[in-house]
Amino acid sequence: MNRLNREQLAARVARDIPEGAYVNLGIGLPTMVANFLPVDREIFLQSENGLLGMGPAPEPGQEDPELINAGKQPVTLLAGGAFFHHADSFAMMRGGHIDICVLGAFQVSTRGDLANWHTGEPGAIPAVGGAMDLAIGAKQTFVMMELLTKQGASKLVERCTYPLTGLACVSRVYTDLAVFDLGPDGATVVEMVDGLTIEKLRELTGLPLALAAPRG
Amino acid sequence: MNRLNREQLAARVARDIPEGAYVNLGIGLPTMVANFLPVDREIFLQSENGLLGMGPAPEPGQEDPELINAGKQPVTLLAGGAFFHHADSFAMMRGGHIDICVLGAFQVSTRGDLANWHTGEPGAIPAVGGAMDLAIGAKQTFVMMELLTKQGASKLVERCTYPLTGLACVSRVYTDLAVFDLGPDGATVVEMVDGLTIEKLRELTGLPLALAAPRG
Amino acid sequence: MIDKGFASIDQAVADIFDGASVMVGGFGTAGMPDELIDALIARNVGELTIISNNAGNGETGLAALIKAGRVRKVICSFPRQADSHHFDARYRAGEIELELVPQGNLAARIQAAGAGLGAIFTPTGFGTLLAEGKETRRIDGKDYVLEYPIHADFALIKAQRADRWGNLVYRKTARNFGPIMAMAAKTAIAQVAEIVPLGSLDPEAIVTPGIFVQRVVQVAPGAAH
Amino acid sequence: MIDKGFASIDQAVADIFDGASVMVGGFGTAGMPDELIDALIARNVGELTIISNNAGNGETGLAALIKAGRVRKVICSFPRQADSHHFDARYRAGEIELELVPQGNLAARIQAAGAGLGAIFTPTGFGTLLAEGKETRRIDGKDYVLEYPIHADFALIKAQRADRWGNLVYRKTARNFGPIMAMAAKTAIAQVAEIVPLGSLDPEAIVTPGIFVQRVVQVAPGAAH
Repeated sequence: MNRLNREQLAARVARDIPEGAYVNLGIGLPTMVANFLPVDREIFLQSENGLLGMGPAPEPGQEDPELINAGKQPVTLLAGGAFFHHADSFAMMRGGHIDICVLGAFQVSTRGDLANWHTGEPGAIPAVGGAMDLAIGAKQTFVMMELLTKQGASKLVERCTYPLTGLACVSRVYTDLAVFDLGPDGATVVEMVDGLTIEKLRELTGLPLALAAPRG
Repeated sequence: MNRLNREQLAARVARDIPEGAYVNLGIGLPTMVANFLPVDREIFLQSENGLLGMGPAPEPGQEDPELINAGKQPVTLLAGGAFFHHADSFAMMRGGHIDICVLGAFQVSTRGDLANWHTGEPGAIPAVGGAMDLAIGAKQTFVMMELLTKQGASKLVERCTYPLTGLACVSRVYTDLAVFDLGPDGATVVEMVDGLTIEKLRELTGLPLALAAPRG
Repeated sequence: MIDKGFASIDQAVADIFDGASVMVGGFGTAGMPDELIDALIARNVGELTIISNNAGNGETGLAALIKAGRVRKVICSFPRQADSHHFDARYRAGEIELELVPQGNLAARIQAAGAGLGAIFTPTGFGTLLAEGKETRRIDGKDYVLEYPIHADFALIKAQRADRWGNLVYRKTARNFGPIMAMAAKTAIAQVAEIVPLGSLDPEAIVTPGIFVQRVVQVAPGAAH
Repeated sequence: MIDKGFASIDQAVADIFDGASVMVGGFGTAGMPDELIDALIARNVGELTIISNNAGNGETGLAALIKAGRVRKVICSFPRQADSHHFDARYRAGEIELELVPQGNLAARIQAAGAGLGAIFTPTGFGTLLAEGKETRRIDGKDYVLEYPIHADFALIKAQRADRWGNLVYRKTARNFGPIMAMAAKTAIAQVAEIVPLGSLDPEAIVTPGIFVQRVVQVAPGAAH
């Protein structure tokens, strides 16, 4: 069974982002997707701290502490990029102007509920940032994550046990083992890594997964 | 009895506008106030169609059809002026950032209700523009008007009979005969033209007007 | 390569359909996208809902669209003007529905649509005819009216310069409703005086980022199309 | 002549009082008004309510204010960070109250305050812990939470250039919350790298018109005060 590594997973997500898409990449693993976007496609990266047309990391020594992304890493601005304030930035998100948002997750339910902001552990200091706005705002919210926890539990679940970020907001989940489409009728397996079967995947997740018809 | 003419009335209002005030002058008579603002005071004129720091009318031949005031007359922009969009412009108003708004009126009630947008005549096509936003948004709303209609009826009334623009929003009324402060307790006469008495003013308006204590 | 520039103004409005809701920028004639409206008139679609501050002046622009009988409903703040005779006639004949909205509420409702809000409590209009039948609420001792966002299928706006990504800057008070209408419409179409190379607009001074603009078309001042 | 420029940063914050609500701009360290915060710390007022995206990093800025025990409550979206140990300690000790707000709701509520709205229905947070106990409503098939505006007595923000009327332009992503906090506070105080003569800022490119700014103070990068 060929588990995708982080780079392969980022590359897999990048493949599904079409030219001209307005995209917000969440903090952490999703940020890596930027490195795999095909150079022949113009794709607009938005960062919710107020920039659109985000470019790659600057050359060493060229960092500008006032030009950062939502993960507070130094970035650059492409020609054609723009700056704006936080209310306009989240209007882009909440108003449905972003085509695709890619987020990490602790858990995703088969109908698309997302849990990615808080483990709910006693004593943990909660912090939400833009997670809830990102989850429900974009036209499509993709999640990328490893399918199983280190303990082997499925993070794709019937019902999230962690505190929710948003309800029925995730349309697609990219994992190291398979890609799933989510919706009111549950999860459908769109693709699997070589050597994996739908039966094995059902066993790993404990879910009654449907299998998408093969594409023409 | 020395009725103030339109220029005198505008000058009287202008006298009460302090340096540094952010002011919106309504369409019509209030626009004239700009001509009488003391040149030694910096006063910021806002026009709700998107400019702050409005200057006087341009020299003939210098008109720019894209630089107009809310009355759609050509204006100029002072050094230090700024342009902005309509939502930001009305945020200035509704958010209480404008210090003084000066409006005309059909009627004003003694507790400060304003009627200035619609005569309510059958068949009249209604048009409100920014009147309702202006009426209730500024820190202080001044009205300037002739006290009496051509038929001799008082436009300062116990209760407006025309459709309202806003409730309890006018704090002060400047008329050709007297200046009134309005509030929950009714109208107080702040000043009268030479030759007018409070008794005569009560008779003209039919209102139980209070008289302000003379200023120290 | 993404290029939102359209070669012809007719193509830019080619998919505006019968019954569409169309925002039209401008305050009086400043910022009025006359050429886009002319192209829309030429398309011969009807039953339009127009969202704009005014309802047309004289014989051109919105007034011409109304004269041509293409408009079913107008949502605006100030329809009645000295030279709004085409609107007046259609309205008096019962051929046009009017939703009158205070200008600041119009702006706030358009902005709310662009920002994805479900409704807003605004103080403007409370206690007046224009709030009749609407939900109200007292919040912190002040009275508010509940108003809903205004979305549209299309926005026709006028800006000064654009690039191929749809970034826009405006000119003076022609800016007015342009930026918020671009945000509130599914398809925002901007006519501009000039399309400039990518990177020539100052990223600090772009008023409407391209994400809010789907099409731009260059219109030489006064040019026929 | 109106000159909103203050000669010293200490004077600019001299009337911030015990128990005041203070908005603090910045996202991480970008746009954080460090020198204004230092001046506030020097004033020795307490029981402050701080509205900011974060709750301080490391040892400077907001973190130092919290360390000094001046903060009673924090309204923010993201208090917990690798180096937010001063907030963490005070919070765990029960010495600081936290109101956690999704970042976009924080921005929208601040903007609503500046714009004079009474409340807004926002979709963000619906069905989550952060909407518990809040009024909700289904509008056009979508669920929303009712959220109230966030006003403040003061806003401390950082901009790049100002003129004596308080017009501001920002620099890159340091803009973030500055423009909307200036609108939402009774007294907005901007530290800027440069105060330029009136008329030198492009009126098309002014981001925050002076009406929203009460005080500006020039702070040389890295200067002591």
